[in-house]
Amino acid sequence: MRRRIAIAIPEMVKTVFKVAVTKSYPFRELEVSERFRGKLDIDPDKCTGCGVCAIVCPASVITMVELGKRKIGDREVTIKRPVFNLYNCISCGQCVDDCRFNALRLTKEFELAVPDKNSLIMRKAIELAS
Amino acid sequence: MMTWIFQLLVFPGLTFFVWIAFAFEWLERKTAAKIQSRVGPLTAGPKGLFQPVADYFKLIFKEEIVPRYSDKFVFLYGPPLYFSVPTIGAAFIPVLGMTGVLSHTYDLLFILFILAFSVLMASILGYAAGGRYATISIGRLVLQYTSYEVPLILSILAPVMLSRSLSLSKIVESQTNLWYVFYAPISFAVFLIVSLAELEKPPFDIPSAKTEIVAGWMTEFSGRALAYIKLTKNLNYVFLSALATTLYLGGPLLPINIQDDFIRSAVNLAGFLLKTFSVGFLIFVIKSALARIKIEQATSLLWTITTPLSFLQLLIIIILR
Amino acid sequence: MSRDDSLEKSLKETTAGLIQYSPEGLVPFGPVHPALKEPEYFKIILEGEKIVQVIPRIGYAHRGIERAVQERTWIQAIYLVERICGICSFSHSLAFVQTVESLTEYEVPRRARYIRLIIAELERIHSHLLWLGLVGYWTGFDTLFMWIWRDRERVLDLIELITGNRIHKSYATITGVRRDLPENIERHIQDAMRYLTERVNFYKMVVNSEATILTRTKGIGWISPDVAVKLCPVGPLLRCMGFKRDVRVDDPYAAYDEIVPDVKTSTDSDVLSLINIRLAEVEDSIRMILEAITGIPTGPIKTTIPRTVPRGDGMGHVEAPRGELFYFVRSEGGNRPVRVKIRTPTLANILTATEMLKGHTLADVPVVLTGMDPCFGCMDRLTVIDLDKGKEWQITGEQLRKYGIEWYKRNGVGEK
Amino acid sequence: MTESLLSKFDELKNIKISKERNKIIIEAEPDDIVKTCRIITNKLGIHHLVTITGVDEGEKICIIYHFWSEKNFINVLTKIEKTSPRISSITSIVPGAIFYEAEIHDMLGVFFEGNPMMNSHLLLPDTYPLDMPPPLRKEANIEEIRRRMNLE
Repeated sequence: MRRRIAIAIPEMVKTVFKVAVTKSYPFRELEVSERFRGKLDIDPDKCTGCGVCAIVCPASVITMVELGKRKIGDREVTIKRPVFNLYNCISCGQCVDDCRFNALRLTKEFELAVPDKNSLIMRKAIELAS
Repeated sequence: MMTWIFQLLVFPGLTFFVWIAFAFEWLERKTAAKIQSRVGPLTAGPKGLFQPVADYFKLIFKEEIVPRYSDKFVFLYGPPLYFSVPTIGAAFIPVLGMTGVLSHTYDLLFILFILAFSVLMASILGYAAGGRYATISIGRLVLQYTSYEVPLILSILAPVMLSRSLSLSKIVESQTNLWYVFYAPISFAVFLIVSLAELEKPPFDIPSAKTEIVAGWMTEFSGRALAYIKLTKNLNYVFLSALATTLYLGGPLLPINIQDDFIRSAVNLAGFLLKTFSVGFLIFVIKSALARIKIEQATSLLWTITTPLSFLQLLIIIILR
Repeated sequence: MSRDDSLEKSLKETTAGLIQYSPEGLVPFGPVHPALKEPEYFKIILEGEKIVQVIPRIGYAHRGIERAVQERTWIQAIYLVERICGICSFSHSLAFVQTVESLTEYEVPRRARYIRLIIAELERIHSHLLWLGLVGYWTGFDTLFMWIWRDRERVLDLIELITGNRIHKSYATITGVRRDLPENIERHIQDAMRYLTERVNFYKMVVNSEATILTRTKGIGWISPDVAVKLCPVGPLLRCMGFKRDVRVDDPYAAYDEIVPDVKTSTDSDVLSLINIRLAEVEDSIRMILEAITGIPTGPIKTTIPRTVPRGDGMGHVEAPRGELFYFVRSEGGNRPVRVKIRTPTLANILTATEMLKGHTLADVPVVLTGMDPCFGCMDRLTVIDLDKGKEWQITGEQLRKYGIEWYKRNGVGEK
Repeated sequence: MTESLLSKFDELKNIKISKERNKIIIEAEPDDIVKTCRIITNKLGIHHLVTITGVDEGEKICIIYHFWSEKNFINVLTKIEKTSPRISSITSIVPGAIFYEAEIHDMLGVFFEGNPMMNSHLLLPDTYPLDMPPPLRKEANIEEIRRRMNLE
């Protein structure tokens, strides 16, 4: 191809009249796609406390907390519920895949920067159960 | 006397040019943003107009780190001195009428001295700060200066020959009928190219090429000193655009005949701003469309292309006169 | 001196020079430097502007992933290895998953193989465009940089649409992929690819005719193929020397046996040929994605995901955007790997890049050194720091301030 | 395939060759490693060393040289004693191996005779305690290393 100088100028002029791609994000809401993997959410009604999510989690976000014991028939069963330390969560969604009761889901929320990271500990399931 | 000090320090001297420098930076950032499909400064002032001012004051109040092995005296007091160089130069530029604040018969020589002195100041500052990046940067800066000085002087020589004078006022005066850009277009182009080199803008931003030597000779500066240096670079920008306006575009004069003194000054001011910003804008556009070249390529470009071109222009002028 | 002897001597100088240097004329290039996206340190020995020797010191982004993988189950390991690198995250998970699959005897469904190809090629487009934008940045052409990164957003949006995240895709799993393609993705892909084809043609025109870019890239970074091949480079760096090597063709994985890539080579072995090869690969990727999306078969996207893997040594490689990415996995039949060894393309290429730099000037460093598209995060993987799960680093602003004041007092910096 | 390959290695004793899918595994003695690699590069004409892997197997350290030719991985596998982990370097034959060997030196403490980078760290920080075992050895205790390096 021929060697020329300042070849990008016509395109520059064209770009000036186009709308800028920058989104004024904090002032206007940002759209994310339908499948976006954001903050984890649990439906406490559906959770049975089986503990599979705690086993599969690659980032050790989920710890099972014992809430007490209950008698079912003649067996004594420990009631457990998960606590989520969401500040460690990598949003991979493996717990969602493995949850047999569809109690978990990933929401579209992504604004997870907080001054106190303890506010990212999700205790929803315990609060409902106890 | 008071009027003279007012002119020197406030209008059309120091303060006026500092504000234009801020406006230039805003225009540069906004133009670059538009070209690159971005939005640029947005929140400080209308359309982000006060963003450069805010940045300047932010830098002023930041901590100043002095390297242990630097020459402390020059490191601390050099930047204000560097700042004074284009400020004094700007005082020679005619803004409101035919004459600048400090105009005299041979002021163009002094302006050439100012242009050389700003490079010298930069190298002194870089050596005072020390560091390997600065050392390499100054080597490049001086080499680049030696390459562009000859075409710079030759391109300035064209208006001098056309007006037969070394005074900026005379040069402006003799352009009332037709601007010298029409007599000497090649010289004007050479002057623009050389301005890019003097201002360390692409494709000649070799002494401060950030992906190679970080910030060149400015690497060690921070806080107040950096604020001064950045402002000075913007002032240089304004100074060279204003110089191009004065030498080739008829200075502040517009082809309108007005009798009233005050209105004429206002119109001249508007003309000066319009032309200076146009030249500045032209430089922004050129620099946005080019990549950086290497120092040996820059040297050979400046010596083998711009220098003969300026000679050619002078030859044409001599033949036609 | 015969040619072989001189070659031998040059190589000996390369290897010996890695530790012997004089401190005069040393220019530090990194660990924190505007030309490098990631922390890495290159000592550059100069004579004037000319480079005599380049000494890399790597390990600044060392995180201990190879050890950490050993303490995770096979499934958990996928999410860890894909975090080795942000840009080629799918290549990492794909290489790991394929290596494990070669040990298990499970068949990957055909639809899953097609989907893997689509994501891998989208990733290649995104990586190559990112690199090309950075070429603009390294040569001081900021406008080109911004334009290309703007266009790259289209690919990232597509990836987010399919996998749910822009960078860490978390998409591959053993024996398949985790999610099916969303509905009407075909239309989105075709729109984006049409736009990208147009843009890539424009960029091709710009880099091949803009004089200032040509002066910075044409003939820069030349290295004799005979010398270079002994240093075992991979990927576009090898292809720009005329070797037609591509894992996608040599050892087809995913659906590359059905949709065959067209491997482009060049004999110029300079930065310009690297640019052109990468742009041609982007065009080829666009073709392959369009072919795959129209001819995608129906069926399941994964079979059973095994919890344990039979005993054995597995080796697998994929063609990541930067070149051949190699995984070695040793299993002893348990639910976690015994040893995972990762060889990233950057570690293979870095020696060639330092060799390429010799004899050039300092101004060529950013373009040549990063011409191989380095990813230092990939290169330095292991650590001893990051394993502990219960413990977190926390430092408050007050502590940081205190530390800073003490540091300044101790070192006497800033006092007059 | 295996026989024709074996015939190329006739000058070496104690060599075992097996093939599984596209993996050819050559088991060689540690002393023969340079010779084996020379045969691979000179007689077989394979120049592309993919990488070198080191695995701690408890008593011994297993070092695997992965070569890639046309359609096959050619793996040269050798085992050395953990008590005296020394082996000759192949950088004279494959210069590209220098970083791979240095990496194993860092991570497993194997000394490659003839490699110029054996006196410095490649990946590990300079502050890594010298009396600690290298981090990928089985006996390396991560808590201990972290404590010693003041990373707590």
